[in-house]
Amino acid sequence: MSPPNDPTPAAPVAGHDLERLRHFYNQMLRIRRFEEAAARAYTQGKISGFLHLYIGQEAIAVATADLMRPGDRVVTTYRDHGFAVALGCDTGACMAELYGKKTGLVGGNGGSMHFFAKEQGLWGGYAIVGGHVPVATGHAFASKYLGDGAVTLCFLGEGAMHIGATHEGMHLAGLWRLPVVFVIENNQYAMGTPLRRQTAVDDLTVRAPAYRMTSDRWVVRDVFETRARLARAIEQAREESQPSLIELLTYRFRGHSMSDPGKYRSKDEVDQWKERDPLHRAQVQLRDEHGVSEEELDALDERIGEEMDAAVEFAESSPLPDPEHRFRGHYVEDDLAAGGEG
Amino acid sequence: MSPPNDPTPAAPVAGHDLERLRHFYNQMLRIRRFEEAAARAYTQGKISGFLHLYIGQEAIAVATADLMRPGDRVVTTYRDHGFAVALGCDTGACMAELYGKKTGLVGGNGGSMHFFAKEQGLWGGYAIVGGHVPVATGHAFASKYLGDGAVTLCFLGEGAMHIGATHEGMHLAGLWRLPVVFVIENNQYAMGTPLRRQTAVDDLTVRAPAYRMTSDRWVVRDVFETRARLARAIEQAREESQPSLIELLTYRFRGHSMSDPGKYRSKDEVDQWKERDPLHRAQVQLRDEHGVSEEELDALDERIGEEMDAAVEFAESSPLPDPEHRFRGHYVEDDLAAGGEG
Amino acid sequence: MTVLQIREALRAAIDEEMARDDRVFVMGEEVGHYDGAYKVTEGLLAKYGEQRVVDTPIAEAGFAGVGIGAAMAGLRPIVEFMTFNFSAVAFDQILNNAAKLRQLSNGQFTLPIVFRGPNAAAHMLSSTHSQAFESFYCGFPGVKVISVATPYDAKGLLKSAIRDDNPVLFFESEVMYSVKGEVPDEEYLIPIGKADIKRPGEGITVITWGQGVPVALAAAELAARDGLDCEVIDLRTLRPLDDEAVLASVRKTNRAVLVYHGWPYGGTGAEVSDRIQRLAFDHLDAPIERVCYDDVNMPYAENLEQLVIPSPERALEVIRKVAYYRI
Amino acid sequence: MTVLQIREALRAAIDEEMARDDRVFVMGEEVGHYDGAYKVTEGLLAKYGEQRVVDTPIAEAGFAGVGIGAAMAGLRPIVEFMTFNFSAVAFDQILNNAAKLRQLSNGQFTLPIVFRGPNAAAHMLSSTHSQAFESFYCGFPGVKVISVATPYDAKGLLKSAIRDDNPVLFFESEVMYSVKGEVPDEEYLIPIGKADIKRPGEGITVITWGQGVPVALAAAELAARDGLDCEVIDLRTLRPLDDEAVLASVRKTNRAVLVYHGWPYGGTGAEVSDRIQRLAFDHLDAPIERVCYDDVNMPYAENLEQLVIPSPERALEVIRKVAYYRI
Ligand SMILES: Cc1ncc(C[n+]2csc(CCOP(=O)(O)OP(=O)(O)O)c2C)c(N)n1
Ligand SMILES: Cc1ncc(C[n+]2csc(CCOP(=O)(O)OP(=O)(O)O)c2C)c(N)n1
Ligand SMILES: [Mg+2]
Ligand SMILES: [Mg+2]
Repeated sequence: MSPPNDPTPAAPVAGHDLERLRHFYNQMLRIRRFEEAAARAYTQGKISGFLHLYIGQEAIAVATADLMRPGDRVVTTYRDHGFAVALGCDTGACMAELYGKKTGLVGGNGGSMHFFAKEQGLWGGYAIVGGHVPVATGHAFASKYLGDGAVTLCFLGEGAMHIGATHEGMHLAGLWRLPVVFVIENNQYAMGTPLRRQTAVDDLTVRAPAYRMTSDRWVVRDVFETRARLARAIEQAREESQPSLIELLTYRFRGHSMSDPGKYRSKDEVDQWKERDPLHRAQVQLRDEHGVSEEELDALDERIGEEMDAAVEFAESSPLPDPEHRFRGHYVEDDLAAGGEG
Repeated sequence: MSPPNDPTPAAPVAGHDLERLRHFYNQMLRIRRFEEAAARAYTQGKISGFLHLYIGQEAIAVATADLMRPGDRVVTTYRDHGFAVALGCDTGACMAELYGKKTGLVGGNGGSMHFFAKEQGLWGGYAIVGGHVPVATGHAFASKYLGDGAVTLCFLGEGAMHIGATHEGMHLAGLWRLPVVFVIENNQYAMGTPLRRQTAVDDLTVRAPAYRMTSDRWVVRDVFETRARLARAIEQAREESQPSLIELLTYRFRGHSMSDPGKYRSKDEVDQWKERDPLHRAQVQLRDEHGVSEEELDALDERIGEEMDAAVEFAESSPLPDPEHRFRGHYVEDDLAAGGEG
Repeated sequence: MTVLQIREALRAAIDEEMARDDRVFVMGEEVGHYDGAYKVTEGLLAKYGEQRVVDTPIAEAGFAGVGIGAAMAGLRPIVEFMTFNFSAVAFDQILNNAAKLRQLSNGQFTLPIVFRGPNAAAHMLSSTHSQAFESFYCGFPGVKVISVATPYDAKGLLKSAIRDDNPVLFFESEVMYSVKGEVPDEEYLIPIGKADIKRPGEGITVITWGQGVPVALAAAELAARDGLDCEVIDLRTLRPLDDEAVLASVRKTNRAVLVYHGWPYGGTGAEVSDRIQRLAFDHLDAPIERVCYDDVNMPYAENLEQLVIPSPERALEVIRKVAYYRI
Repeated sequence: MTVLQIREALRAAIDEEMARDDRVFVMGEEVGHYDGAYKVTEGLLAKYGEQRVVDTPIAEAGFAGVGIGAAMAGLRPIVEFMTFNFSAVAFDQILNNAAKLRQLSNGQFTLPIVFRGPNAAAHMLSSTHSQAFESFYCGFPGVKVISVATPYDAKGLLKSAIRDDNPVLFFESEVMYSVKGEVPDEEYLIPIGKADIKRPGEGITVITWGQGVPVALAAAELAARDGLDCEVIDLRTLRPLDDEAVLASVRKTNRAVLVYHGWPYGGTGAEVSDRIQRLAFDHLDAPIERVCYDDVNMPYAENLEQLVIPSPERALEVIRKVAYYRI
């Protein structure tokens, strides 16, 4: 599937200042380098299980993180590393989780698909397709109930649009006008299935009116544009408790997970999408519009490389979870009895 | 909820000949009298369990039955007596099923909510809201696979539009272009919940485009009009394998089930809808447009009354199921071993 | 003491806990404007308003998930399934979210949520509406499971369930909502995880819960006429099981029968039986027997349904068989 | 004889049955163009085309229901769950439609449908993707349940399942798809409902199925070094259970241990244990013990997962305990 025509042209967006751009670029690159390091570890057999990479979609997490206020929440799928890094989770803890270590983000209980970092606003990566949508609606329900002014952002793949839980969760959010934004990361494929074999329509926001939601839809090419348009939806959720359905046209450059060679896509198609890589675009802007030097860019990349090396080093040298840990976490009182170690 | 404005005016429909009208009237009246008899038996404690009456909605089943060709199927909810009677099931067997007798339509296994009469095209009454929608899609899938030219008609309450199975079943039908017609019998309430507290929208056919279905929507006032508009959807399913979503605005004059006093509706509202009762309209037409006499109408009603008395008598005098019957029907081989008695 | 129906006892528990804690709310189909399909929540909408008594569309997976998400965010939802049969469409939410999210997040979230509603056969509702769901849910690490049979237990355990910080599945019975019994006027809680001896005895242990309780007690009456002295233990909490209460009785009587509503294959009944043979093997003088549903889909016809459902007479027969068993 | 992987044996069974009967078709996520998430259906799309190898969107309740409806209308669907974990969202379709519609319609419809896919833990997939679902489905009257552990059984039983006129749940294992074994070149069927003695022995009965089989066999090897002679029975069909095979062995050995993948509370394991104590009470010289998962949600970390999953060593310990038990 080639990149669709953008429903609205990607206009240059205001507020494009250098500091901002540098920050976004840095964050996108950190996600990419984190995942490249994870992929290497996986290939070396140091990580097992599933590993779904976010490479190509980083701008979404970075734009989102920039918009979040304290108390706001992100709920997402198993493709969750990008949000964790963007939201400020320690990359060492993230990597240690992939290694199934005691020092991991969730102590080795969840692995790649289940990053949770409540303090950072990451309310979880979920692995049953669509199953998190009603949960996110529930967070928004609580916000409205408590009047805490928080917004919940629920991310899902386009493949999740065809399952019941998604329908029910979105419908309840629309019926009750809850402060939530549903963001479809339409990366064109659900595993090996292209959009046209998944769904009867091209434009997934066609469902929004059935849920009394507003909608928006664009190609994710530019992190600023993505930030600006997401901001409108978030504001609408926060100020008017009006939920919305956003479809982001994007692409994952890697296979569905590490075990997927991605044979169902042509090199051409992948290359076409790579030309719109928001990370690449940000790099070009830094260089061409802001005169940032190659050296500076290299230095940045190197710094990030060091961070990721350190993350890997931390993960590798961390201890395994305590054998007794497998019995913990199920019931509140068990953890209390075990000294609150979680 | 007062009767909504008809999206299109109910024009007099051609083919309104006396024989037809008489037949439709007869069938609608048979359903009503059947259910009134059932309700009496329930009140007398002779029938137990759930009993959901179709009174007020009869025109839908009657128009449908008139359109079905051999091989076509109706799949519906627990509110299924109307279809059974309209499709030609023996009212004695239907009544005996309500009594839980051996001679019942399904041998006393299912009761009111589970009328099945494959020969007559009734592929079942289902009691888990929305659970039958994918099954109906499956029937249509088989028709397309086998090329048998049959159409499946799937009826559901408007309350079933908000549950996952309905979404999944409809979506697959649209994606695969299966020969099925989904008919929402929007009787304004799901149990005690009026439409406005069930859903974010007024018009449920707003979902059709998301499933690549065509749609239609009208107030069921006239059995001819209903027949004519349903015919278009059925033909489209049969000829073009194009599914559609139909919303029929209708009303149940009784409570949700026998145990529901229906206190959530005003007498006024019920009366307003009763003025549009298609059965009443047909009677008026017979009398005023075709000069059918009061006596003839009374005689017809009396004949039907006798049929229903006989049905009750049959049900009451029928034997209970054989105790061993509870072990039958689960596995094909058990029934074969038991001599194919089912 | 006041005499209340189970329905009223449940309502009182909800009402008291809602009054006590603003974060407690009720959600489900027809719980508000209709006052509850079985009137458990009658009057609560009028008292607490639409924010705290939330009518939902028919979307069990959706509103179960909303409850879970709300619990993670600090509320204390009581989610009513009109009957537990309809929880079948919310199975994934209970299995994969309610039961797992605390452990999966390594303790970052607590999920103080109660799922409640009537369970098992009522009267002529046929197979899809007559199922005993505790057998499935008891298997899930991460939840607690309760089943009540008296107004006293209903109130005391529902209050404990609402205050519990873990997900609790709370099973009631449609045909028992009108059963009456004494309930203290002052506040009380019944601890989760404790069985109750509903009838002390020395001869044979009869283990039961939920709708099985009146059947077991009636069977024990019949057995008493035969000179058989049954000890009837109402498990009340099915997860975690009160092994000690069961084993103490079996060590004394050396014989055990289970009486309950539910299918025979697996589930809670088989688990209790297995624990007894495993943990009291040397004390057993007879095989453990179970009196439950026939292994069939519940038929609608009244005569067949009565045969499928355990009766005091059928239970008595099995009690006698076990009591008189000689190796 | 040809040496095949389990994956290939399953594929051969599907292929042969599709060639034999036009009404047989395959449906599921990624079964066609992707050749199957675990390559069981590799090559079938190329051979049979899109009509008979149907890729679905992610909608398990939807396509399970479509399969059920298609079966009622004369087709013979093989519905693949990418893993049985995802059947949780189709629970209602299996419980209330597949298992009930024949009986509910009083025999008007037959439902020749197979639901198949990998089950239980694989390797570090964490809790939502490591669950053993047979325990739930075995409880449903109206279905048959099969679990296979060798290429021979996989092919012979899958062919029988496809030809069976009842709904069959067919459990495989992701980590065993590559296990190799001999499969006859000529056509054969294995009857549903028959256990298989995977290792004859006299000392103690070890009952197992699915992923438990290699663990049980390895444990039996270890036990043999200790002079303990295990008879390892692979149940293969879990519903209906082959009571006679189990009882015959226990009557001989007087001791039984179960080894399987799955949670301890209830389910198939507890059922088998209960049947043994009930039907072979007088023959038992020791309590029946079960070696299965710890009663926890499966952790991701490899060391923890290995502790939760039954190992030959853990099984050996329990086998010794039971073998040396003296009243
Ligand atoms: C209910 C369910 N069915 C199937 C799966 C297996 N599965 C995991 S991810 C995936 C594809 C999801 O695609 P999409 O929603 O587009 O998200 P993406 O992976 O492209 O980000 C599938 C089929 C699952 N996890 N849950
Ligand atoms: C999944 C599920 N949830 C709840 C119920 C209980 N229930 C039965 S009928 C009904 C109302 C259905 O309303 P609607 O779909 O509008 O159909 P109507 O009864 O009005 O014909 C409810 C809530 C059920 N049968 N299944
Ligand atoms: Mg995708
Ligand atoms: Mg309705």
